[in-house]
Amino acid sequence: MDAVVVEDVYKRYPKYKRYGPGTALGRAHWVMATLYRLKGRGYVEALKGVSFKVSEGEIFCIIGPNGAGKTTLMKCIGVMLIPDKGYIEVVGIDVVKNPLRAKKKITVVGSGYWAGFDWSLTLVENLILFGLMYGYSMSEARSKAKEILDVVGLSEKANDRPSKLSSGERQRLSLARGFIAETPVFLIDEPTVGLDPEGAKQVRGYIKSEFKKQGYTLIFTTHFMYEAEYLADRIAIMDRGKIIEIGSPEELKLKFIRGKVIDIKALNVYKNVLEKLRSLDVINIDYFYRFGGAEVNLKILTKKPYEILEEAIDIILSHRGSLIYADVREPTLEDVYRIIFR
Amino acid sequence: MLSDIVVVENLSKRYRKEKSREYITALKSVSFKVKRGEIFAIMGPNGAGKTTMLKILSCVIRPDSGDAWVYGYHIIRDRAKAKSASNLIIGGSWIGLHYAYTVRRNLIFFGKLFGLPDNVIGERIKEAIELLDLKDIIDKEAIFLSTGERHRAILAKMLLIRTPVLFLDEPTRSLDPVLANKVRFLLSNLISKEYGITVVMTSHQAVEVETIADRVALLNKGRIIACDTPENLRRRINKLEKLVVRIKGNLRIKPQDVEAEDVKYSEDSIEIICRDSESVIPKLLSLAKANGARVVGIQVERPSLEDVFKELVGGSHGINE
Amino acid sequence: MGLMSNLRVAYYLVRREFKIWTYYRVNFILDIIEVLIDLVVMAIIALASRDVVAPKLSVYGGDYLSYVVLGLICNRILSMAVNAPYSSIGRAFWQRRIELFLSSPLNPVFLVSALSLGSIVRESIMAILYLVAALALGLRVSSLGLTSILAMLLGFTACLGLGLMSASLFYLLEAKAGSDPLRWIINISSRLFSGLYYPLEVLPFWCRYLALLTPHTYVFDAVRRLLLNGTSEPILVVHYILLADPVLIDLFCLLAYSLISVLLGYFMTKSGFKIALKDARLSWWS
Amino acid sequence: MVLGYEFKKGGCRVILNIAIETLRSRIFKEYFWGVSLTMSIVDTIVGILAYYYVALFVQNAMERYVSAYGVSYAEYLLIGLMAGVIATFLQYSLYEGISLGYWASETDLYITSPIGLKGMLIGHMMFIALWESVILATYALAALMLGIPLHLENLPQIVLAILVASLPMIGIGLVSASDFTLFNAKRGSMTGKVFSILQRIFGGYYFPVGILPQQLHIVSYLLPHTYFYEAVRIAAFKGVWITQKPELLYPLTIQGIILLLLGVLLMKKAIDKAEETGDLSRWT
Repeated sequence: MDAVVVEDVYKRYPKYKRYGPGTALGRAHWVMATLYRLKGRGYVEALKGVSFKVSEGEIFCIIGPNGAGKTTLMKCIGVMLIPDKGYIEVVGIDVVKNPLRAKKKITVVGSGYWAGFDWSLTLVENLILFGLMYGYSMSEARSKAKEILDVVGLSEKANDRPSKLSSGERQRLSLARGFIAETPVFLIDEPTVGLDPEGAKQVRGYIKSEFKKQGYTLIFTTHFMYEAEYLADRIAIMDRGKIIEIGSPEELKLKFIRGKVIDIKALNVYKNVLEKLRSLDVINIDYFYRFGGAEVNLKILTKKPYEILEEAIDIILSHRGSLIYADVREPTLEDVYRIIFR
Repeated sequence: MLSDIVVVENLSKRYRKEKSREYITALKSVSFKVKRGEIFAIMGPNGAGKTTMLKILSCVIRPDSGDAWVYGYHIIRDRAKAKSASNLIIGGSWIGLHYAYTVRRNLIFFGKLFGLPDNVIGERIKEAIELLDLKDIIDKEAIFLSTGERHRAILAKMLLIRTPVLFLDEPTRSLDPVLANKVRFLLSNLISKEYGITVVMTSHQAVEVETIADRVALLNKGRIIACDTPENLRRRINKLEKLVVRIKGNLRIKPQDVEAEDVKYSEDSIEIICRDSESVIPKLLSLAKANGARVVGIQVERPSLEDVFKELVGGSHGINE
Repeated sequence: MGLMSNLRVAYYLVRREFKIWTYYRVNFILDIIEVLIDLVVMAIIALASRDVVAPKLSVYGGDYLSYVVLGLICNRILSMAVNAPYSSIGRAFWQRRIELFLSSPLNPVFLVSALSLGSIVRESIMAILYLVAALALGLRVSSLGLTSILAMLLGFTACLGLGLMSASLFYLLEAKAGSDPLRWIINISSRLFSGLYYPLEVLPFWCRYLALLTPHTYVFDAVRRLLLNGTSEPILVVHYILLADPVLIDLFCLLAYSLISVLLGYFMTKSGFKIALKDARLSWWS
Repeated sequence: MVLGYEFKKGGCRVILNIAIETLRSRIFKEYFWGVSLTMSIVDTIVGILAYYYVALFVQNAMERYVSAYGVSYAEYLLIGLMAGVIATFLQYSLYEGISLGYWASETDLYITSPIGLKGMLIGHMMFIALWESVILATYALAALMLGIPLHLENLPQIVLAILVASLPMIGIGLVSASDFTLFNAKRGSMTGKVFSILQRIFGGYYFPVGILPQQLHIVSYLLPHTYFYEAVRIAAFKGVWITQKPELLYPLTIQGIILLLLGVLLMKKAIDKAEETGDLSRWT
């Protein structure tokens, strides 16, 4: 059974431009925006025909560069935005026709400053308010809120305001807000942005175990590729309003890379060496100088790792450089991503 | 010439809780030095005091006790000079953009804040547009930018204002991998190497720190528990590393030749167990060269830097509590 | 969503408003005093000129103090109903907590009303304080008519309809800062032309046509006539046209006004929300 | 490549540049939301009209209280309101300047730049001054339309009166600005509120002090605003130089010195606290 169905969704926004010098009435945005709309131009195409299905209990991840339309898509599924064209269904409910019923089945968790808190209520009050909105009674909401705060480890800050929290704690709070309503479908925008590795690990662990156990469906976006790889059953890669690839992490890797990555750390490597390395049969080379140029970190992506490594060692050594570290490793999803959006 | 660009001595800071008399300690007698031209990373769990450290160094708050010098200027006695020698960029937030201004206008404003002449501002903005790919957002008002675009606009400030010291608070937060990579590239190859600017940054990503940072300070509960290069930090924890080397030609290695613990041979490769692969590999290479053999493949299994940090943080945890 | 759970949310939002209001105690007290000052200033001027202007106010019982103070109390409630929806939507937007509500399964019309309920309750308390202060300053009411309460209620409904309309203009016209045109016009004409501070005779006669625009005019007229022992001399243009008891005409006008404005307000809010959702005009999340 | 300073000297020109840029950004922001500017001006005119008609309505009754000035009540009220605009500027612009920057999340940008904060304050105050002068011009225009004389022939006397009387106002301005960090009053200054309440009833702002009962006059005597409005009014209506009126001059200078000293003292404390706790910063 499909928890979320997205079929051929289109969405465009009117483009705001500099409207030239102002009038006595100021720039009067709405007038200009309406004019633009009437003229039928000046649109930004955010989604251009997106379709996919997410089955029940699946963890689905959307990745893509900034501005690819991830957030717009999430907002459309979360009924915070109505698509221009297309059909979205959540647990069998058409979100455009029955927005309120659909909203009861979805929890949307934003990230960062748009996380959707009431900034003048304390943590526990925020959660209670959210619980009430999903139809809990007061006492239910209260006990639930305390319980969830314990789970995310914020119980000693229960009576602080969200503005007093650090960014990581804020992220945990927005997750807590997500868990309180216990809806079958979750939409999370960047679940671990701004968290330290330990905190991120906790959140990831929690998502991995809890969501699978409860059978929740999760759609999330992220910029951390290892996170996508670790959590997601399937990944959709978006670019400029379209989904260009869907598949499990392994499938994606197989599809885009038949090669390996060589990590090299070397001393005394200068421009001419880099030029020579580039002329080899490689897909991509990233280099990062350290210690003011004394040392360089190289990441070489290639289909013939062993030949290239051999040649690279030769080149570096023959130019009076010295190699202190080298590792041939399997590509990660991040490498895949960088290949696609190079 | 001044060699220690940022000097921090015994800094302590605590905050008062709202509507109570209790205090929270943010920093406890922290000391470190940042050398000229370094990229210095401050790492640590959330709430360890990283941001407080940067706040003190950029003169936003004053420490309770202790001293700090930025580019030789004391942060309390020579505030204005210390400020004029440093440039602060706060990642992923609204702070620092005029919302009704276009990005270009915002950048001009940044320049004017530091008293740059107009022609310099213009040139550097052109450069920033090129390097950070700002072409599509440069004439948008800041309020219409999405999170990633806003972040890019703020990062342009680091290319615009080239003071001797650059403070960065999580520069690659909420950026997609391609852009994050570009930022790291700019930091290591342009800002640090070309411009010779000293960078002090906070970060959560061990990979990032390992690739670009020259030295790392590990902060936990307001104390520095380690401050060294990533390589040395890795050496501190005694975990064995495993190298699998493929060699063309004939080469017999004894463990003592390369300071390894153990060497095993299999069909087409040599397995070396050692404490520090980075000292083994050069020796291995010179050994191979001397014997006329060629190394064609090296694979290393070693703990990730993240594990190293965890070990170090966890270790001190045990000592303190 | 059941009615009960909706009410619980509304209750919680009101509680929130109060918590914020009283969070800084000194500010809270100063706020109240500041609000009362308007009344006190007008009362002092009225007291000083009470005897001289009495003949000009014969329609409303002749006491300027009672006249102006009663007007201010009514105005407090009415203008709150006009302003509260827009300003609460605006505050929720600018304080970036609008996402919280957008993502929740709440009916948009209920949402706007629930958000403004906090300020409505708060202003009602202020109105009661006004009444107490007014009685202390020398407000004398000749009769306690239930009809006057009816007039107030009708006026309140009409104003709330206007308020809903202006709140929907927040996102329909993207009038996000300052004020929206509708609320602005209502506020202007209620201050100038509705006879809040002075009887309409002071103004040129054509202003009385403008006075018909706002429900405030009818409420002030009806309440003052009912409570201050007024005569049934015609004042407003409608009184001249319809030739019946002025109070009755006022009530009738208010009824019609409130029916139209509440219906319009409901539909504008509901459909406006849909349009706002189409262009993401209310959301910060990007 | 080793860089010297990007920022050479803390010259006035840089501060001025920053201030102008801040002013520009404020204007852009006002502009950004379009119609609000026009609306505010119309609102001001409506306010004036409302006062004017009240004044017209109670004209005869107030005659005996304002007869000492030899003008009508409407004229008395309008000059008071215009003086009030100036008094408001002197009292609140500093606080507003801080609070505008704080709530727009701009302060961090300025704090971390060498001398930005001064520029920001000056820029915001310039904006408020610009805005208040627009309001003042609106008042003048409205007065001309309503046929109320502005007594421009006594302008030098008015200016001198305002200059002398602004001392205590600036003092109050400093005190209320220090509230921002000292009392954490981020949503409005308490000192400012107290004075605004007092001046509206006891300061002779809307009506002459004479209306009030005798026992309350003591408050009026203690309030600098009473002297401020009195000084402006007699300068405007009668062309009297304030130096000829020791009963106004001495209280104003004495109160001015006391309030200024207090203001500077509190402001120093406030700046100290802001530097220590980072109260002006929005960076968490």
